[in-house]
Amino acid sequence: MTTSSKPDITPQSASLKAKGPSTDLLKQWLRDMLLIREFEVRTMQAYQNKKIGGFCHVYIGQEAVAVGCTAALEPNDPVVTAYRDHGHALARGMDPKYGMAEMFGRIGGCAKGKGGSMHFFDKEHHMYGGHGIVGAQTPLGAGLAFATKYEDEIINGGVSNRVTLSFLGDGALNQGSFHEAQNLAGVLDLPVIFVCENNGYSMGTAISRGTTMGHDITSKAAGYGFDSAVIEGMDVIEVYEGMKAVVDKCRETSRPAFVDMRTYRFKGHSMSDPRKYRTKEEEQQYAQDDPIDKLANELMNNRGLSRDEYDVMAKEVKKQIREATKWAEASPIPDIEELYRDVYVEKFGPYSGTSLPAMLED
Amino acid sequence: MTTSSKPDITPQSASLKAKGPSTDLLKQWLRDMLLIREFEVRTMQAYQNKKIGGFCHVYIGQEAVAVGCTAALEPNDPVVTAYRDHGHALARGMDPKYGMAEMFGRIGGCAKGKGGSMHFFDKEHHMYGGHGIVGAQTPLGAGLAFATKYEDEIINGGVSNRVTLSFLGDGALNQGSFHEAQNLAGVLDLPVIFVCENNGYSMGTAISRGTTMGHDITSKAAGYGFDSAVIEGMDVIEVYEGMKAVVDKCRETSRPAFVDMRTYRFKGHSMSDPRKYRTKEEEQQYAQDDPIDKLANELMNNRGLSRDEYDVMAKEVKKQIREATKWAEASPIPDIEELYRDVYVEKFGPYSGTSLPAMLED
Amino acid sequence: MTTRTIEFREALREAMSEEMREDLRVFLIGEEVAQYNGAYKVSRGMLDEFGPKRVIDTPISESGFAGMSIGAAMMGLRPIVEFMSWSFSLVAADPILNNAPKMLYMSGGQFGCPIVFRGNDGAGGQLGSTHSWCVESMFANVPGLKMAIPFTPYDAKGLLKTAIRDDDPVFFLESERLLSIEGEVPEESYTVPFGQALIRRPGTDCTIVSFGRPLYFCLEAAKTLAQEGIECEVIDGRTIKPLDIDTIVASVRKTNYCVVVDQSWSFASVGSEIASQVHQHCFDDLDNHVMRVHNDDVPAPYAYNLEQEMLPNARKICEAVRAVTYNA
Amino acid sequence: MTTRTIEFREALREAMSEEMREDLRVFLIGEEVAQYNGAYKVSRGMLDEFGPKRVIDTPISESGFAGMSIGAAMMGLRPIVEFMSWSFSLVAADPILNNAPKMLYMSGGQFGCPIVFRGNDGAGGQLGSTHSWCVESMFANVPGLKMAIPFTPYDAKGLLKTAIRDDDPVFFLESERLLSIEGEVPEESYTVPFGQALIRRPGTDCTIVSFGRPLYFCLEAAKTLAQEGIECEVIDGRTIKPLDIDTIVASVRKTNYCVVVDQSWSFASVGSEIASQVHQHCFDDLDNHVMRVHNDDVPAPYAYNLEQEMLPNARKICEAVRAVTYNA
Ligand SMILES: Cc1ncc(C[n+]2csc(CCOP(=O)(O)OP(=O)(O)O)c2C)c(N)n1
Ligand SMILES: Cc1ncc(C[n+]2csc(CCOP(=O)(O)OP(=O)(O)O)c2C)c(N)n1
Ligand SMILES: [Mg+2]
Ligand SMILES: [Mg+2]
Repeated sequence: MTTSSKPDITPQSASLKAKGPSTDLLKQWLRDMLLIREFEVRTMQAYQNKKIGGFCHVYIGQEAVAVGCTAALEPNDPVVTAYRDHGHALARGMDPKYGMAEMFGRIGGCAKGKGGSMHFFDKEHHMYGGHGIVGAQTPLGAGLAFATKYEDEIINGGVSNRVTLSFLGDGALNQGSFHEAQNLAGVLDLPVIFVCENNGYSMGTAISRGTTMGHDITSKAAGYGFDSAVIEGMDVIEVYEGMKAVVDKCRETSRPAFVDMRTYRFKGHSMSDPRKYRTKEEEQQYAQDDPIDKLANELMNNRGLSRDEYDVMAKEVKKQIREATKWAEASPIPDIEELYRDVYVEKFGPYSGTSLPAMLED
Repeated sequence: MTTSSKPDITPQSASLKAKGPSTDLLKQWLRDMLLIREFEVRTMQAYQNKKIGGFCHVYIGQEAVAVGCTAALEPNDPVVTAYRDHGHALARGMDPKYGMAEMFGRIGGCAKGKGGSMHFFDKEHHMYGGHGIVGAQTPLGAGLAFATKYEDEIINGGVSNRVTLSFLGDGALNQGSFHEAQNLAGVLDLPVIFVCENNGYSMGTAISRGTTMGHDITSKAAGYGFDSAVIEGMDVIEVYEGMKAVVDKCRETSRPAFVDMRTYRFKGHSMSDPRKYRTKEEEQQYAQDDPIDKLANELMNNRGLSRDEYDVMAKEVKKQIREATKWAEASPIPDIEELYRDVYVEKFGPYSGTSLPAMLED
Repeated sequence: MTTRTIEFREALREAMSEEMREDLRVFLIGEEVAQYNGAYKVSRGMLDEFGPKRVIDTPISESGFAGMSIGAAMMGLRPIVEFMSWSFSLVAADPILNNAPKMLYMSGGQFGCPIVFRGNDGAGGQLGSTHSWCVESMFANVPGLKMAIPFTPYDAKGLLKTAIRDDDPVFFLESERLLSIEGEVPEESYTVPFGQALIRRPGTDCTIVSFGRPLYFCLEAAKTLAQEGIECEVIDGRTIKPLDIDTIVASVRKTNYCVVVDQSWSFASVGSEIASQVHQHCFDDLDNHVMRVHNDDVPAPYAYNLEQEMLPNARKICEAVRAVTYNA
Repeated sequence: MTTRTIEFREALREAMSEEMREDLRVFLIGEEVAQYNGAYKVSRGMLDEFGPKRVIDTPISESGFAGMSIGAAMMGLRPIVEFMSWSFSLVAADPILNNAPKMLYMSGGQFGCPIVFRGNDGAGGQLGSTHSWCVESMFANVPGLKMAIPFTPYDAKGLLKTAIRDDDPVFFLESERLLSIEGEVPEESYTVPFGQALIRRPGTDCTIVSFGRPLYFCLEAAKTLAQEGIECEVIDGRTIKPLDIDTIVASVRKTNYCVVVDQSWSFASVGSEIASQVHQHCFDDLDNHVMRVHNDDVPAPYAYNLEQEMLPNARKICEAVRAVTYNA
């Protein structure tokens, strides 16, 4: 966690660093990041081979964010994000086969092939989407936090104290819905953390061109009375530690917070982006920050991970994704009846009610 | 101008106070404020007598804001505001008869009776409305500023350097459109000043209940990189001096700014508001801050205005409004043909093109 | 059933309060619904009964609190979202049209949205063009939502209870012009099902179909026309989605004439939809094409005389019925 | 007239560039229109020619930049506002529906809005339900705006030039699916007037009316049907507002049958409007009721097979024409 002009939350760095995450945990994170990377590589391939249609935004370069953030959460803490959502779903625990099948437009997909790349949902893993409209997920995130609190206070009289992570891109900073979501979270004391995956660009627009105070976006959070933090998003340990502090405080106080998560997308905005708006040098610079390499190096240099172990891990991941892809390809396309299913819960007229994807029944 | 945690613009108080506005100017402002007050008193009466329909929001208590702000502007600087718009139109120079006729639903109204209380427009006086949707006028304000700058740079190659005032209520702080308007003004360097008429309430909601950082809303402006000022809005001299500094700087730099204009509405939100959300004590407290009394006292105590002079002025104003009201009553209701006029500029189908109100032809 | 006479707004309040007593998942949220007791006093007293965690005041952030409530609904809560006016729902068009009605579909059946959006709809109060929206025609185009427009206090309560219990998003359109009218409402709990139109006045010569407030104009017109010997059957559709086309068709098969009265603008409207469906189902029964009466195709003017003329008033309805049945 | 073959997107670009050369008040604004050369390369090269003060990149703030452009239009500028997709215009529903089309009215004739909103409209690219809006039915309900949907590069250019010169707000709906198609376009400057439908294929047996991309499906269907001996007259409405109902009526009076093909959902749609108007004007000419072919009444699914089935495709059009003309 680097410091900004006003970082309000600092991890107890000393003590945390002292024990820090265990080596096993770090290996798990490495594996999680490799899994996302491999998933995305295959996604790009499949897209090029026209097995995937529509818009497709891969997460390569940002893996540490989803993995580190997830690690800082309890399993039943809700998560919601934008359309660049593969990493979050996988980090949250979705089996990659459901994601791949979704993009292949198959009935086995996490949304039965109806959502596509931008709309990954996983109820079991408390992943509330995958949303295509920039910023629109942020009021939803406030609503998830509202609901957890309401459940505690009104329905269960319990204290589950769940914390919601609402991810957004830096481009979403300028949508009115995000402004409203933040103010609501503030006046209603909602336990939601808005994590801005600040990869420096919204499509071709560098943050400095589109966003006032782009060099210090936590200044915006101050206007809502939020605590905020700037976190180095290319280092999964920093993400975890920084987020852990923010999450813990949010859980304790039920106060919203904002995180400027500094990251970089290694590929284009979507599959059709020639990336003319940034320099090769900049890309090469960031390539040296590859979050996977960084953790692998840490593990190899300081935690005794052997090259062999790493290769085995990478191989396993490759195999898992290969099998997921096969599974996805074997999954049938949806019956035409699916067209009129899931429009309404109630059956009436041409509408045949609703049914869950296989993912939730396996 | 009181100071907030970060008031970025301060008037050259010393020198300004030294010369300060001339006595004649102050008298003119007093007259302007009295005119607005009297207009609103008659408006309330007419509303009670059912001569006015729909929603009606009076400006009593806030007169110093419109008058002081207008005084800080050039005559051709554009102004746009929300639905509590009578004061701005009158301060800008609209003959009250057109406003009254508008509310009476007469063809002589500033919008031919089609707009009503919430939608006062006056092209001649660069008053761009009167807008009913909370916050919606703020992107329009950015657009007016955009246009003045575009005209200078692209069309005329000139340097009119107009400054736009975009007024908003404190309730509009929480609308997404205002957020977007501010960010756009910032990234496009627009010469627009967002003047928040902070009367402490949006309908029955105290600012502290609805708005994060309600005690220091300039903290929000900081997130857009704006200069901001907190101005005492119950004192027309402070309004003028504070605004003059902000306007001059904006004109010079073409940079947007934000003003937290502290004011109070003496009456209810609209004509049907029992004002249960605030105490009698609070109202009485503010009643002592009456901007008209304050200026009248200053003029009488320090600038030689006699009681008689004041009474004559008040009488003149009363007469002017009485005549305006008469004129409005004498104005005919619109022809039914007006229904299909001004929908499109072009004539086609049932639509009969457009025509200007009499106000612009007199 | 014992009944008593209550106001439309009280009927709405009873529906909400009863459902909130029954089901802890139900809450009310919107601008001024709590401390102020509602801009139109629909929620008067509800804060006192349910407290500020279930009757929730919001800032003026329709997009924000609509979206927030949708998020809460995804988690299984059952929000009632009050728009002070549907005219202010345009700033929330994205969450209410892109999220609520599509969430179930996009998530492949995982996340439904049991949510009610309600508030005042329609012109007639001299509020000018930004504040006089009839959103039914625009929003009814969208699949995944249901839409109800109550006409009487009885229906206001019964339909709203159904809306709150419904597992799908419901757009509930009230009329500010009706809030103070009174009507008989049972003491006992009841609901009014969706998708069942009601014949408000039986007749043999011409079917008039409408929803909500314009039904008053229809009944007024029907009275006038009866004196001229034209007996109109006035049908209250009650829900626009689902639409009870069967009741309408059965009536038109009997009367052979049909006038649709719709308070929204004519182009691509509920009125054009019903006209089109009636033509489809009753092509051989109709003795003339379906006539439509709408708001005039202009923004709502402020001036009283212009606004009254703009509305689908009784005079226009009479003219339409006479014109359509001229060959009877 | 000398012509050359250019892409649809080039035709759009030529329209904008020519008008910007002619009239300094015209500028282009939107997300990625400048440095990125347009998300769909419609504005490629325009930044180079006109510079960043007239080809303006914005943040992702549709409500903000639409509203800002309306303010600029009130002052007499003539903005062209690009929505990357009309699907993203829902967040700007208030400025584009409450401000632009009503400003002239509310201000009593003082402030018009000479503005063009343009962008991609419609499903078909497997974008899922949030990104596949056909807004024509929802937005055409609103008076004060005009609406054009070009089908060929020729019309794309000619209609867009008309839109830019028009003194009223124009909603200009392009199809991403059409941007790469090529067509003949004159070298010389020309415009295509609003409110004039075009017969894309003459026929005697059934009138098919459509707009924009589905016309391809219509022409495909007409070919198939011709082999079965049914000669369809395919009409391209070109502008939805104003609607050239006369050309449609004249055709139906000749063919006695009518099918409307509309890529939006059916309920309260452009399709229902045209069906209703045709019934009104051609009641005695029609040998069957008007049939409508729409997107299926469901949110747009992602899966290819489902989406293709959802669209108003040629198979459905053929079925509709056969069904409606069964008694011919
Ligand atoms: C309201 C809206 N406007 C425009 C778009 C088109 N769009 C999709 S992604 C995107 C850029 C978003 O950038 P950012 O928020 O930084 O996320 P990133 O792609 O970097 O993850 C744009 C403009 C959209 N989906 N929604
Ligand atoms: C988008 C929108 N939501 C709600 C309303 C209803 N409404 C009108 S005025 C108002 C309160 C506004 O308060 P503020 O901005 O502080 O202005 P003031 O009345 O104090 O001048 C509300 C909620 C509206 N006009 N527009
Ligand atoms: Mg980004
Ligand atoms: Mg206020």
